[in-house]
Amino acid sequence: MALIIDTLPGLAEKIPGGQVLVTSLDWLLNWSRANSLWPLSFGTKCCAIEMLMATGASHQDLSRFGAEVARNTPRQADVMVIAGAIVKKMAPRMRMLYEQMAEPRWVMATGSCAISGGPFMYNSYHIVRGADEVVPVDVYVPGCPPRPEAFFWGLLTLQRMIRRGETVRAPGVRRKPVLSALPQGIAVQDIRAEIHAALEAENVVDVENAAAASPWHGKLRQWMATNLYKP
Amino acid sequence: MTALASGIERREKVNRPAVRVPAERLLEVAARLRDDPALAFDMLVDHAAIDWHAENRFELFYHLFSTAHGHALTLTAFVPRDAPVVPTVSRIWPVAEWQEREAYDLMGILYDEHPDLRRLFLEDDWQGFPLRKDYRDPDMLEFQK
Amino acid sequence: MARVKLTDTRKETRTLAGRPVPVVVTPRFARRGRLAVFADALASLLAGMRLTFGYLVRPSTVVTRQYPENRATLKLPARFRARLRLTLDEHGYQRCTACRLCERACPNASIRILTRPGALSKHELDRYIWRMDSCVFCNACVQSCPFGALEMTAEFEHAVFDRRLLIFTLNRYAGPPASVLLKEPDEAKRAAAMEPRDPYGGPVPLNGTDLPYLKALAVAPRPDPVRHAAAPAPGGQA
Amino acid sequence: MTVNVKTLNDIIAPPGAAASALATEEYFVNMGPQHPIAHGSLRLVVRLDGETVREVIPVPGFVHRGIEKMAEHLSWRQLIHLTDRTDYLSALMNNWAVARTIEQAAGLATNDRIETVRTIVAELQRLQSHALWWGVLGMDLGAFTPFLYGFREREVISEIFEDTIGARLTMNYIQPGGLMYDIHPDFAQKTKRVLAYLKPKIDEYGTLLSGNVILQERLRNIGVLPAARAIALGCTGPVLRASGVPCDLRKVEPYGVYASAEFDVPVGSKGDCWDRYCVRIEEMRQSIRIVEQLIDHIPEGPHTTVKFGARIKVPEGIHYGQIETARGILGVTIVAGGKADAPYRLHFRSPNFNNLWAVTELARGWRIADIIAIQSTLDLVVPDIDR
Amino acid sequence: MTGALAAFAAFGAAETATAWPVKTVAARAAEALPDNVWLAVLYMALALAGLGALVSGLGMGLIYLERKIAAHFQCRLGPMRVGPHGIFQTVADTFKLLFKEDIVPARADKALHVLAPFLAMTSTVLMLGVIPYSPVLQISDVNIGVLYITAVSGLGVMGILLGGWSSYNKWSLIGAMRGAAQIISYEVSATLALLVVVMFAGTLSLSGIVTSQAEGWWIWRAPVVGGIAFLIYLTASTAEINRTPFDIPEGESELTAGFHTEYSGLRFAFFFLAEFINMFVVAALTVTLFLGGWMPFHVGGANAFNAVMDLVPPGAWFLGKTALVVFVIMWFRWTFPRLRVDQLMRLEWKILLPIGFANLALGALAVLYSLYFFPGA
Repeated sequence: MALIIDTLPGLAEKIPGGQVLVTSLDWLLNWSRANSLWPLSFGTKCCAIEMLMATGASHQDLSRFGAEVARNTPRQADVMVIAGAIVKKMAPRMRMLYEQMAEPRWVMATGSCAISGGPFMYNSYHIVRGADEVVPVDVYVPGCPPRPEAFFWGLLTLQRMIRRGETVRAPGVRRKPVLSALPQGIAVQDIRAEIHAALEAENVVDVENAAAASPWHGKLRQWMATNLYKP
Repeated sequence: MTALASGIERREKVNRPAVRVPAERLLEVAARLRDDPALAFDMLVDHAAIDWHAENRFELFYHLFSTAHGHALTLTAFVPRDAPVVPTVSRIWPVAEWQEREAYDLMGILYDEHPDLRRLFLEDDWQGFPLRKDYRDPDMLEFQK
Repeated sequence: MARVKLTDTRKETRTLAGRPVPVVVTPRFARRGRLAVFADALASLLAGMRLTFGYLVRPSTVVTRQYPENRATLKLPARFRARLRLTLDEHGYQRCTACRLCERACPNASIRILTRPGALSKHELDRYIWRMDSCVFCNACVQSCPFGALEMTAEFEHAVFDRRLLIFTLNRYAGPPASVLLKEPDEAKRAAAMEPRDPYGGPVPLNGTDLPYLKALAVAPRPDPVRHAAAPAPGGQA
Repeated sequence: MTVNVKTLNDIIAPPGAAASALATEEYFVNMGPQHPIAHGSLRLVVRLDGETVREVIPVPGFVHRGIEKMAEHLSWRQLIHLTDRTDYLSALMNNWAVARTIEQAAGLATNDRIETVRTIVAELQRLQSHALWWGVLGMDLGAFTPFLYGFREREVISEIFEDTIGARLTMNYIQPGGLMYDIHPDFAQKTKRVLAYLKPKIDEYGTLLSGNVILQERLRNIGVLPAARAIALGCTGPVLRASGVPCDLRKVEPYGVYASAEFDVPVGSKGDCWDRYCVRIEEMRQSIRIVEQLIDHIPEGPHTTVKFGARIKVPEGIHYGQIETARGILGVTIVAGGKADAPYRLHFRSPNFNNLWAVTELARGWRIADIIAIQSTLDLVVPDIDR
Repeated sequence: MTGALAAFAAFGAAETATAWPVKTVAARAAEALPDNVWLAVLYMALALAGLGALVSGLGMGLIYLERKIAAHFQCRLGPMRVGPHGIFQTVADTFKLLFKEDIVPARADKALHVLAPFLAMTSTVLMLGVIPYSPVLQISDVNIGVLYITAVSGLGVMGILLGGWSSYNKWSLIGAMRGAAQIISYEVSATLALLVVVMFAGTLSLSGIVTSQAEGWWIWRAPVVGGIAFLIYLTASTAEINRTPFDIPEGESELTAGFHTEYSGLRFAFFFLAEFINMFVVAALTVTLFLGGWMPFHVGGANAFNAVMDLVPPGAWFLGKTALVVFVIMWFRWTFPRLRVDQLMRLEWKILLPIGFANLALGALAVLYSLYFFPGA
């Protein structure tokens, strides 16, 4: 579908009314993506029980968001929910899973372990302190583990980001809003304006470059070269 | 135990019956412990090593349990830190194969004639044995209370 | 049921390790004729289908709580631990004396307390920094506090796009605790001793972890004195 | 003496094997670390001949966080929270194992109330853990509905925990010398309500899955583990009991108030997947029975006997304590160095670590699909293997 | 039994049964061709557009229904947030898959990898063309319809096999091999069950089979034989479309995603869609063969009763009956665990196949000696 996203906008903008077409295409794109987030079932630890299982269970029911279609293969998944600690042995594999996912792809880090290494931040020789050292993370859901509702809040946050998200004019570049408040939700009123502005300016992330700049990108290449394609 | 007495002494400061054997007699004692019907320690509950860094030696401990008699015993053995080689007991208690691999992986104990001595948790190219007291890792944030 | 009667358990006593253990032996399969097995198999499939159908036709069995829609009525258990807060007394003063007991009780240094010399007491709380991104919600800080200055609340909606926003300054003002403030009768002096703080204000110590994307975004990386410095000798334990 | 150290590549691609790689029909397949059967992240390197399994090589370590190393830097109270994160499905029992070992070593006394509450919450968690296992087994064998029914029951028990403990998974509730909180005022009432709800549900499990001919065919005579072999492989918990050995620490070395509760130990007769399945189902009934006996008789008393700030002094030496968790014997070896407020060395004998290796024997000669059944009935929690 | 039915038939023997004027779209086009070429083209274009709309509408509708029904089997609600009760959920899914990156693995056989999903899709769409939805709504009535269906449904296995083979992934390959073995095996039983109906109806044309049921559906008109054939056909065709309890080619918990492990975006959507359309096709065929297709519930000779039944239009009959069978197939999925490969094969070769053959022989006897209701009609 590279044609629709890459070539069409350039052509469409030239014809009269093309702007409208591109804008409505943007809307359709982001609406469909936001409402159809199929998670990759990637759980390593306790958070997997809460994030991938308890949320999908009858009491919480992830399917209300259309996200119960947990795919086991990264090719068909849209959002990688990193639930649990990432250790050095897992990191290259996780990076690989991420690279196997088809664009557009998003990453949610849930729980302290995935955000920062959490309980294992200190004195552990094998932990990766934060999944964002390995893959670019879009939404962080804190908690140890977060409640299923907190995961839903994270999902809503991600949906909000996607809706605002990419345009067909500049694919691959996403704009993250700084605060996760929903229209009816709570807003943190007293955050300083300049921090807000600074973070927003900083958070225009070029996904491709950010991914390539990650130290694990190189490590994965190296790991794949040594371990993977053995005859 | 009297027949085996030489070199075997009681290991003090353990909250269950415990004996210490010389590392070279480990295999013989272990075989006797399992096969003697009066002892019949058929289950190796746990095995790991302690790094007594100040004394420059490792202490291996084997927690045994007998499902026939219900008695328990802890077997310990010292090995020097610079040559931590002991015979494997995996032919006596098969589960030792993996418990010993764990001890090799994390503590660097080498088991002689082990059928499959490999790293267990860490990658094969990992340097060092992390549970040793003198292990230093550049990525590890050490945080002291 | 096919070939095995699930209720067909047998009670007996066995000995293990010289003790009698009352056991219940689980059901096994019986040898039966081919046709009976076939009929039972079909019956078992139908029984399962009947059960699921029963749930389908009874909408009252739906147990789903619709979270974002039920936000207004959502009631969480009072003890649920999802966010640390500094408690305030009835005058609106915080109880924290910056004694650092919680900092010491925290198993992974998610709490950092910065103090400063105060006007009313020798040292007072400057910033109570809490790292939600690494907190394990073990409640040790709350339990360790002899002043009841901390509490865990059940607010859980904290998802963010930037990990740095999970590092909070918990105190609303820098200054002495309620116990000291209340000894000072002058309202103006009390107010002067309290300097306001906001949740994201001030320099945030990151306890030595670096945030990789700071570098990727061409922002000057933070000097990091702890991470690769020579590690201190492993004292502290025997 | 020379000791030969191998790597995984020596097994998968032994030197000299490349030339004949095309000639053989056997091939290696990686199940995991990211695979639905991994239940977390375990890698099973499976040597297959068509669909038939020739060899299974488990490769753990994808969640190895070095908990034993970390524990050497944490105080006696702090290290409890690490045990929540090993076998997270029996977090309370893990808490209890460590707390009990510390109590025994340091000579801390508890009272009847503490022990009764500990027993009740541990049994509730066993129920919760088995409900989850049942659901996940259904999902592994291709039936998705049991997964949701199992989780529905789990959620109901979670509500009790949320009220009393304030957490859903990582409890940190049982501490040396007591409990973090006293029980919630509604605890007994709510528990009774939940038990009344659960009993018919377990019969429903019988209709939906246990009685189903497909499930029976998937489990019957698959992965037979004889009793002697189970003991030699160090298996414990329901896996060992399914082989007919009534080894249950709650009976053999009673702790808590299990001695005063009346219950039976479910055992199997053959040791195949079906027995392991039935033993767990029966254990749920027995857990309900235990809780029912205790819930009306919680004695009065304080919920902790040691002040939080008080320093716990563990005398020098090796202290071993063990507890029956939902998956088997969890043993804790604490090596105390004397003065320090932290262990010199801590070692967990985790039930899953020892149960895992049974898969290498059980799966041999069966089909790919049987690995799933075997793995599911062994009920492994990977972070507990890796620690 | 027969006496009771005869009495019932006598109750309203006033009128004769209505003759059903079957007219397919292809026939209309052929009729119009000599006079007006453009009308013929219009008919064909309408048919194609209808087919396209049917595929996409059915796909989205069935996926939505499946998710909702599954949810209610499982005490939950299912999609709720995209539109009222989540009715636009599958629309969002479709557009998302449409806009998603399409990955062809570096070592895959590119041409086959690209071709496979289209093959899978094509076979199902081809089958849609011959199903009689109502007397006037059928694109083309091939006079060897049953044979055509059997042949074309065999084509679907090519998509699975090629998809799995070309992906350069062991899971895909295992899934594809399982799929091929399973589909080809179960086709035998399905065909045996089909033959029973063909014998009774005396025709291979699907419309002919439907009109042959004007006196009553084959499932009860040929009481034992028809019922057994129905059960065999339902089981075998559930296996042919890889639905639980026979979903071993994609066996989520064993093979990650089976033959479509390496497919993403639109091509995965094709496989996904093909599965659901297949389900519809199988249900439609079951209905056509055993449950009278669009034919209302008739009892031979009971004309007053039949006239009441005829008040409901035939299209609605077809839709209702198909929906029922689709529901049953979904019901299977959300109740049963999955079989193992060898058990699957055993079920086919040792249980279904002998029963199928015996049933066929019984059916032959029944036809020979007119041992079924209303043989004269």
